[in-house]
Amino acid sequence: MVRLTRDAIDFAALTNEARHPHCGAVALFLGTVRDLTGEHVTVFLDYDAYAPMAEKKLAEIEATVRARWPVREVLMVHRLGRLAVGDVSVAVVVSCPHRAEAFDALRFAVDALKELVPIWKKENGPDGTGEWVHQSAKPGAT
Amino acid sequence: MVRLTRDAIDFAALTNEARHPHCGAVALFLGTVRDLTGEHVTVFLDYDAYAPMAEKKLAEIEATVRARWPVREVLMVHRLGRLAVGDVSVAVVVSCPHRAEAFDALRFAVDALKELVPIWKKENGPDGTGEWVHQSAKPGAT
Amino acid sequence: MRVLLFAALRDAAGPSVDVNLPAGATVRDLRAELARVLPAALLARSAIAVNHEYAEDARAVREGDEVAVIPPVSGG
Amino acid sequence: MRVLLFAALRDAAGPSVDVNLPAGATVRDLRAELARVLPAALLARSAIAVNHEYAEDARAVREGDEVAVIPPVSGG
Repeated sequence: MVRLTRDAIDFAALTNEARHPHCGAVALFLGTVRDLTGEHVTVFLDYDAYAPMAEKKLAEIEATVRARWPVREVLMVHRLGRLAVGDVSVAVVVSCPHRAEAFDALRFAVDALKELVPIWKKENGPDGTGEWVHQSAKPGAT
Repeated sequence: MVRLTRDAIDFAALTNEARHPHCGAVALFLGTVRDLTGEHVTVFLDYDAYAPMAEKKLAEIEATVRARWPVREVLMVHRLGRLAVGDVSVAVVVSCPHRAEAFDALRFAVDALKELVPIWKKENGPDGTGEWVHQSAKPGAT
Repeated sequence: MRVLLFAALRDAAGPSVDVNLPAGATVRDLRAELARVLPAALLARSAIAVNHEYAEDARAVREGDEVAVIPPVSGG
Repeated sequence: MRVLLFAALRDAAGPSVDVNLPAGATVRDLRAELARVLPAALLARSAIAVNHEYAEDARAVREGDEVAVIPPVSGG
């Protein structure tokens, strides 16, 4: 299951949704809004997405995770809109029979999300200025 | 923070406890009781511990994690007593400024817990028989 | 052809730009046209998406395709 | 000296066993004594803990130490 949302992410409900009697391991990653990036102070973030492509890419990542690891559930939810420091911007949870698979699958999913999904954040500082973050390399496989 | 408990583990509260404005990454591992181990059916588990040593080992793992990675929080809670299929037996959560550190620290903590902490589980099957699980290698550094 | 923009490119040039491309044009041709109206440094670090898929420079672009410029992403 | 037992060893021999060790005895000597009363195969795969720390065979064991046999663990 993948989803973009403008509402707060209920990570506990997502985690419970991933639990299953066949699975001994559940692994969750939360991205939360950090107040400091180096010297740079963030007061709030604005997240924007190219929504139809973002949903397609998230679904492709889910499919890849399912093809590579024996996951029961893989749930990826990314929040959009304005977020305050400490808010959860993204939650990814996987459940697997054993822990090594869960760790590997979770890490792959989060790394792929950060690399491939067309979502952008604007860091807004205490002086009223805001800047889109474009630090990563050119997106995609090219 | 490390703890042994006979009560249900509130992983959502633990995860929220780990969140911090300086941290962009929170990673959680849940061990849950599996109904199947190979062909072997489990109905419930009994967990026992050598409690004072288990708490000492958990505290040592927390200290090692803190020494190796820039974690803000590392919380490890293991449940003891009788658990049903699907119950959470262990929760480990870490928070870090960045995700790579959080993944590495979480995995190290969980692996060390499973290797070093004197806790044992007895798998109880549908026929009323129970068997202590002693599959791993000789514990400790020797 | 309308090309969708996001993030800093949207701040610079609006939610989309219109470019004229001849029949048989490729993503490479599209990039050359976009370089006239978008900040070159960020465009060079951006991908082109055609119909919600990252597209290589040699890919053909046709009328009716949904085309977007994808600056370096920063989700998560 | 009282030695604490857990899990399958406890099922086999109770929560503890008493062993007699001479002054200057080591963990190796303790293992030899325990082999008389505990299942040998599981004992061989078990660690010895002295005062809540995994102990090497050469470590001395003294009256007053808290000593335990730690079979392969299965927490988590």
